[in-house]
Amino acid sequence: MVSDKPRIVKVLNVRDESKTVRSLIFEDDICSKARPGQFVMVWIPGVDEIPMSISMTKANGLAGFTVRKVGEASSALFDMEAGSLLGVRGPYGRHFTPIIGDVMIVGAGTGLAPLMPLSEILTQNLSSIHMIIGGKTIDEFVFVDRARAILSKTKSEIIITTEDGSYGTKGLATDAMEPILKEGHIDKIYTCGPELMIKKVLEIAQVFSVPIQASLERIMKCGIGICGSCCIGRYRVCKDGPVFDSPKLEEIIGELGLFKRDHSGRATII
Amino acid sequence: MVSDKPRIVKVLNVRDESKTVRSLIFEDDICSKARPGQFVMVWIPGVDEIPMSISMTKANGLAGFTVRKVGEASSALFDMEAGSLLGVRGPYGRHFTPIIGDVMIVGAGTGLAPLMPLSEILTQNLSSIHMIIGGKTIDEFVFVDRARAILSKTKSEIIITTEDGSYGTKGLATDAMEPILKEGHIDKIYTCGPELMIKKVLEIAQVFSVPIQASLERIMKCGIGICGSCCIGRYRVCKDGPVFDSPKLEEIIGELGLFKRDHSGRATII
Amino acid sequence: MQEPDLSIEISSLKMESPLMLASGILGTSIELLRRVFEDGAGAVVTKSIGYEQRMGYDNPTIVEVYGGYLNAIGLSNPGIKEFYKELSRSKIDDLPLVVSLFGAESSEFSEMISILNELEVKAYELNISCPHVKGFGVEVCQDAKLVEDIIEAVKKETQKPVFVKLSPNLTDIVNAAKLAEDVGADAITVTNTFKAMSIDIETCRPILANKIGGLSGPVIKPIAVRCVYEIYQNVDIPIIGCGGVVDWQDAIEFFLVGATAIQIGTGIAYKGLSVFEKIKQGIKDYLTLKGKSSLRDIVGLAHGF
Amino acid sequence: MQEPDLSIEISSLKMESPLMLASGILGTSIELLRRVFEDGAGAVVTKSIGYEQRMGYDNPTIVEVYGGYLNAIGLSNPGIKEFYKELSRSKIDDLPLVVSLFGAESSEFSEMISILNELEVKAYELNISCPHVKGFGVEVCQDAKLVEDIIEAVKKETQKPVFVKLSPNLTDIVNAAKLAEDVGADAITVTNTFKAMSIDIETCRPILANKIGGLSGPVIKPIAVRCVYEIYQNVDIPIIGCGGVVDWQDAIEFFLVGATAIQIGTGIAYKGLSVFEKIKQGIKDYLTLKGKSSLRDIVGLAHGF
Ligand SMILES: Cc1cc2nc3c(=O)[nH]c(=O)nc-3n(C[C@H](O)[C@H](O)[C@H](O)COP(=O)(O)OP(=O)(O)OC[C@H]3O[C@@H](n4cnc5c(N)ncnc54)[C@H](O)[C@@H]3O)c2cc1C
Ligand SMILES: Cc1cc2nc3c(=O)[nH]c(=O)nc-3n(C[C@H](O)[C@H](O)[C@H](O)COP(=O)(O)OP(=O)(O)OC[C@H]3O[C@@H](n4cnc5c(N)ncnc54)[C@H](O)[C@@H]3O)c2cc1C
Ligand SMILES: Cc1cc2nc3c(=O)[nH]c(=O)nc-3n(C[C@H](O)[C@H](O)[C@H](O)COP(=O)(O)O)c2cc1C
Ligand SMILES: Cc1cc2nc3c(=O)[nH]c(=O)nc-3n(C[C@H](O)[C@H](O)[C@H](O)COP(=O)(O)O)c2cc1C
Ligand code: FES
Ligand code: FES
Repeated sequence: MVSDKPRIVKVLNVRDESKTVRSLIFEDDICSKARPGQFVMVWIPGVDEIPMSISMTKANGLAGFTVRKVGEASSALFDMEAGSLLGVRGPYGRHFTPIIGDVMIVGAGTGLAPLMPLSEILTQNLSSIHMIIGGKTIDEFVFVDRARAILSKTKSEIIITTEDGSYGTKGLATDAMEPILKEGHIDKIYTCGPELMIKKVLEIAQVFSVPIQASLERIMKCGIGICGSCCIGRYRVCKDGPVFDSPKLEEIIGELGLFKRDHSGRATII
Repeated sequence: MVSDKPRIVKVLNVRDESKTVRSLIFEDDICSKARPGQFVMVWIPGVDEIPMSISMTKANGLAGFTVRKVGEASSALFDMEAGSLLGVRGPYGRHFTPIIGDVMIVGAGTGLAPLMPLSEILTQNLSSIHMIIGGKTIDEFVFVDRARAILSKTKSEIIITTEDGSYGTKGLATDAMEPILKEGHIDKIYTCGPELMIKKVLEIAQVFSVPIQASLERIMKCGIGICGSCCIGRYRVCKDGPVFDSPKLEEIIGELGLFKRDHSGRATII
Repeated sequence: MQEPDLSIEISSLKMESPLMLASGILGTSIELLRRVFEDGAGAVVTKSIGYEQRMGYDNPTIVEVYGGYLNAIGLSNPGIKEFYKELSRSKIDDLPLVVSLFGAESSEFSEMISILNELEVKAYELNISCPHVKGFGVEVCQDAKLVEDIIEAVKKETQKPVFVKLSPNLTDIVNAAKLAEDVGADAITVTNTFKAMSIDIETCRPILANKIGGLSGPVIKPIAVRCVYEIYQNVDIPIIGCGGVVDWQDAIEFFLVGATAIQIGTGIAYKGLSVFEKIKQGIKDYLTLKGKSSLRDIVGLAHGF
Repeated sequence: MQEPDLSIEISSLKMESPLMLASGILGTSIELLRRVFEDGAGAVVTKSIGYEQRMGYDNPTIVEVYGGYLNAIGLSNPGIKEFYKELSRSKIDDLPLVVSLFGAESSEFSEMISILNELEVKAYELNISCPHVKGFGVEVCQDAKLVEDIIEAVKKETQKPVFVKLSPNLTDIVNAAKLAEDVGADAITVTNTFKAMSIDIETCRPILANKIGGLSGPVIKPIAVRCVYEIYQNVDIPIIGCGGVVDWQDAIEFFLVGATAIQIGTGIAYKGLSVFEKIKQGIKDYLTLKGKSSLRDIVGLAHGF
C-alpha cells in the first residue's frame, strides 16, 4: 500500500496553458498510474497542501497537474520553476469510468484537467466524443489544442462557447448540450467545472435520461476519508468522490451548487 | 517476517520419553519448518517462558519439543496434557548444517532433542552416522529407539555409554570418540548436552582436526539478540548460536563449561 | 446457539454495538454521522465543538507515519451556534449521538450545553485532551481544579451522560480518571492522541503546518490498552477505550483490560467504513468460540491474572 | 569530495560516529559491548546498573507488538560491585564506554560512581526513567527535588560527562530537561520506553509476566522526535535522541530536530548488528547529496521553519 506521507518530487517542466494557468510535470511512478479523475494532495512546503487533479500521465513515470492561480497556494504552485520541490500524496479518490460508445464531455477552465486524460482513454477505446468547452471569454481557455489533438483520433467534435461570444458560440456550455442530446445517441456524459455548471449538466442529463459522471470539489484536509472536511451530503468528496455518478449526484442535489463548507466546517453559500 | 509475539498453540499429543522426559507435539506451520538446532521460546501462561529445542518436525505442520522435568517451568510443561495451551515464538537461532559424509554425533539427555531431526536429514543425505549417546545410568536414556530407526536407513552405528555401566559400555560418551576418530574417516562432529561434555568433545575434535558444531545453552530472555542475557564471550547464544562452529567455540573456550550468567547477568561457576 | 449479545449501556446511553465513531473523524455533518451509524457504529461522536468558530490549522494537517497517522487539524469547528443549526437540520432522536465539546473554561462548556440541551443529543464527551492546541487540550487535563470545575459545571447543566476524554500525554492518567469520577463523570474515554512529529528529510522541515500533531492508529494501541488497564483498577465508572483499533483482535484486547465500549478513528483510514461491521462480526465469532453469550462476560477478564 | 565528517563530541566524550548503543541492549558483558563498538557504534552504553543485584522479572520479558517491542526486563543487573569486576576483566581505555546507572536515591548514585571512578569509564548515563520498575523509574523522573539531588550528587563525585535519560511518560518533558541542565547535566538522552501492554486474546491474559512493560521501536519514533524538538528549543546542552531508529532516514530526522547523537536499541532486533554500519553509510550518503561536509551542519535544521 502506498503511504499517505508526501513523496518529495522535483518539478521537471512547467508549461503555460494560459496567462493564469500552468501545468507542472514531475516524475512519480505512482502518480503516473493514476486513473482519470483522481487527484493528489500537493504539498507546497511552507505554504499549504491542496488537492489537484492529475491532468497528465505518461508511461515513462511522469505525471502532471494543472493549476489556476487563485489564492496563496495555487499562486505558489503557479510560480514554481523546473527544479522546485513539491510533496505529493495519492492519487486518491474514485475515477471516471470510461465507456466504449458515444459520449459527451462538458468542461470549463481547469475543470478540463481530469477530462484530458479521460479523453485520451476514451479515444483509445474508439469512443466518439462530443466535447463542449465553455468559458466567459476567449482569454481563459486551456487545453483546446490538446483536446483537438486527442479528439482527432476518432469521429469527435469540439464545441467552444463563451458568454461574451469572443470565441466559438455565444452562450453557456450547457446551452450546447441539448441539440446533441436530442439526436439520442449519447451514452454517457462526463463533466467537471464550476458547480453550477455541473448542476445544470445533471438537470439536462436527467431530462434525456443519460447517465453522468461529475467531478466535484470541496475543502480537503486529509484526502483519505477520515476528517470529514470535504463532506457533501452523506459523502466524502475525497473518498466517495471526487467523481460521482448520477444516483449519488441526485442524492446531494440539495447541496450541489448551493452551499459548501469552509475550513471550519461551517456551511456557506456558494 | 514472523512476529516475535507468542502464537498460541494447542498441545495435541504428549509422549513419555522416560520417567522425567516428555515430548509435546503441537500444530504450528512455522515451527514445522524449523531447521535442526533451532529453538522456540515456549510460553507457559502464568508460569514462565523458556527456550526449547525443536525435537521433531513433520511435513503436515506438526512440531514438537522434548522437555526434562527440572524446575518450575519445565515441570509445568512436563505436566501438560493434550489440549493444554502454550505460546511459542520462533524458531530462532542458527541451526546445525548437515553435510554429506561420515559424521559423528555425541549427545546426552535432552541434548539429543535437536540431534534427532539433524540425524533424519543426515540419513536422508545418505550420510553415515556414528552416534554416541551417553548417560549416568540406564534410566535416563531417551530417543534410543528413535535413533535406531533413523540410523537404520544408512550404514550407521549407535554406541551407548553409561558411567555406571548399567547400559552399553561403561564410561563417558567422549571416551567412545577416540577409537572412531582414529580411523580417520569422520568429516564432522555434532554435539549437544552438558557443557563439560561439549568442551571435552571440542578438545578431542581439535586433536583430530575434525570440525564440530555444538549447541549451547544460556539464560534466555528475549531470544532475538537484543537483551544480552544469553551472552557467552562476544556472542549471543540465541542469535549467534545456539549452534556454534569450532572457530567460535575456540574463541569462547575460556567460558565454556566454566561459567555462565544467572538471571541478573552475574557470572557464576557452572 | 444464539448470537452473542453485543449491546451495552453507558449510563442512559444504550448502544446496539460497543463500537463508537471517535471524535474528529467524519463528525462534521449530521448526514455523515448518520451514515457511520448506518454502517454499524453503536454510537457516533461529533467533531469537538467549541464556543467560537475556528478555522483550524493550515494544511498539511495530516501525515502518515509508520503504523499510524499524525494530525493537527487544530480543533476546526463552526462554533456552537452554527453547530446547533447543523444538528437541527434533521431529526436526530433515533441517532445515538454524542456531542464532543472543548473549551478553555467551565463557563464555555455550560453555555454550549445550554444551547444544545433542547436537542436529542444522547450524551456529551468533554475533550480536555487535544494534544496540539494550546489552552484547550493537555493544559486543561493537567489542571485538576479546572477539570473539576468543568465537569461540575457540565453536570449541573445536563442530566445526560458525560464522558471525559483523557490525554495520554499525562504522567498520571489514573489520577486524572479518578478525579473525573469523583466529580461526577459517567464514563472515561481513553485515549486521545500523543504529541508527536514527522520531519521530511528532503526539505528538512516538519511536515505538518503546525509542526506538532497528535499520533493515532495502531502504534498507540499498546499504550492505550495499558491506560485502560490501569484506570479499570482504580475507577468504577465505565471506560471507553480508544486508540489504534483496526481489527476485532484489537477490540478484544480493550474489552479484556476493562473497556465497556470502544471508539474507532484512524481504523477508518485503513479499513474504510466497513471497519465497524467487520469488527462486530469478529467479536461475535470470538464470543461464540469462547462460549460467551454476552460481551459483558469478557470485560476486564485480563485482570484475573 | 571528501567523506563527510560524522565525528561528534559530547562534553569530553569523543565519538567517531554519532550512533550509540542504547542502554539495556546487549550491555551485559564487556565483550558484547566491545563487539558492538567494533560493529560500528560510536559509543556503547551498558545495561543500567543498580547498587544491589536484581534478577529482574520472570519471563516473558519481551513481546513484539505492531511496529515495536514491549519489554519488562525489570532492571536485572549483577549489582555495582559485580559489575565493577566485569569492567575490570579487560582493558577498556580505548572503548567509548558509557555506564548507565539507576537508583532510588542520590546516595546510591554517588556510591556507585565512587566504585567505578578509577576505571576508564568515559561517561555516565543516569536512567531515571525506566517505565516499569516501581521506585526507580518514572517516579524518580517526576520528583524534581530528587532529580536535582541525584544529578548534583553525581556531578560532585565525577568529572566525567553525565547524561540524564528522561522518560516520555511525563506530561512535561521539557521542564525535566531544563531542570537537568540547570543542575549540571552534560547531555539529555530522550527517550526511554513508554508504559504499555499487550494482551493475549486466546488466554485473556497480559503476555509479559510483569503485565506492563516499556514500548520501544519504530512506533515511538514520532513521539521521541517531538521530545527532542521541544527540548532543543529549551536547553543548550547536547541532546541524544533515542527511540525507534532503524534506518538512516530515522536518524536524519533526529539530527534535524536537534539531536547531536543517537542511540539505537530495538533497531538491532530488526536489522541485526549491521544496523550501525548501514545507518552510518546512509548518513554519509545523505550529507554528500546535500553538500554538507559535517554532520554538525544539519543538527537542528528543522527549527529554521
Ligand atoms: C478534487 C479536487 C481537484 C482539484 N483540482 C484542481 C486542479 O486540477 N487545478 C486547480 O487549479 N485547482 C484544483 N482544485 C482546487 C484547488 O485545490 C484549490 O482550491 C485552488 O487551487 C485554490 O486554492 P488556493 O489555496 O490557492 O486559494 P485560496 O484563495 O486560498 O482559496 C480559494 C478557495 O479554494 C478552496 N480551497 C482552499 N484550500 C483548499 C483545500 N485544501 N481543499 C480544497 N479546496 C480548497 C476554497 O474553496 C477556498 O475558498 C481541486 C480541488 C479539488 C477538491
Ligand atoms: C537454546 C536452548 C535450548 C534448550 N532446549 C531444551 C530442550 O530441548 N529440552 C529441555 O528440557 N531443556 C532445554 N533447554 C533448557 C530449558 O530452557 C530450561 O533451562 C530447563 O528446562 C530448566 O528450566 P526450569 O525453569 O524448569 O528450571 P529452573 O529450576 O527454574 O532453572 C534451572 C536452570 O535452567 C536454566 N534456565 C531457567 N530459565 C531459563 C531461560 N529462560 N533460558 C535459559 N535457561 C534457563 C537456568 O540455568 C536455571 O538455573 C534449552 C535451553 C536453551 C538455551
Ligand atoms: C483527523 C483526526 C481528528 C481528530 N479530532 C479530534 C477531535 O476533534 N476531538 C477529539 O476529542 N479527538 C480527536 N481526535 C482523536 C480521536 O478521537 C482518537 O482519540 C484518536 O485518534 C485515537 O484513536 P484512533 O487510533 O482510533 O484514531 C482526532 C483524531 C484524528 C485522526
Ligand atoms: C530489552 C530492552 C531493555 C532495556 N533496558 C534498559 C535499561 O536497562 N536502561 C535504560 O535506560 N533503558 C533501557 N531500555 C530502553 C532503551 O535504552 C531505549 O531507550 C528504548 O528502547 C528506545 O529506543 P529504541 O526504540 O531504539 O529501542 C531497554 C530497552 C529494551 C528494548
Ligand atoms: S478530506 Fe478528509 S474526509 Fe475528505
Ligand atoms: S536472549 Fe536476549 S540476547 Fe539472547
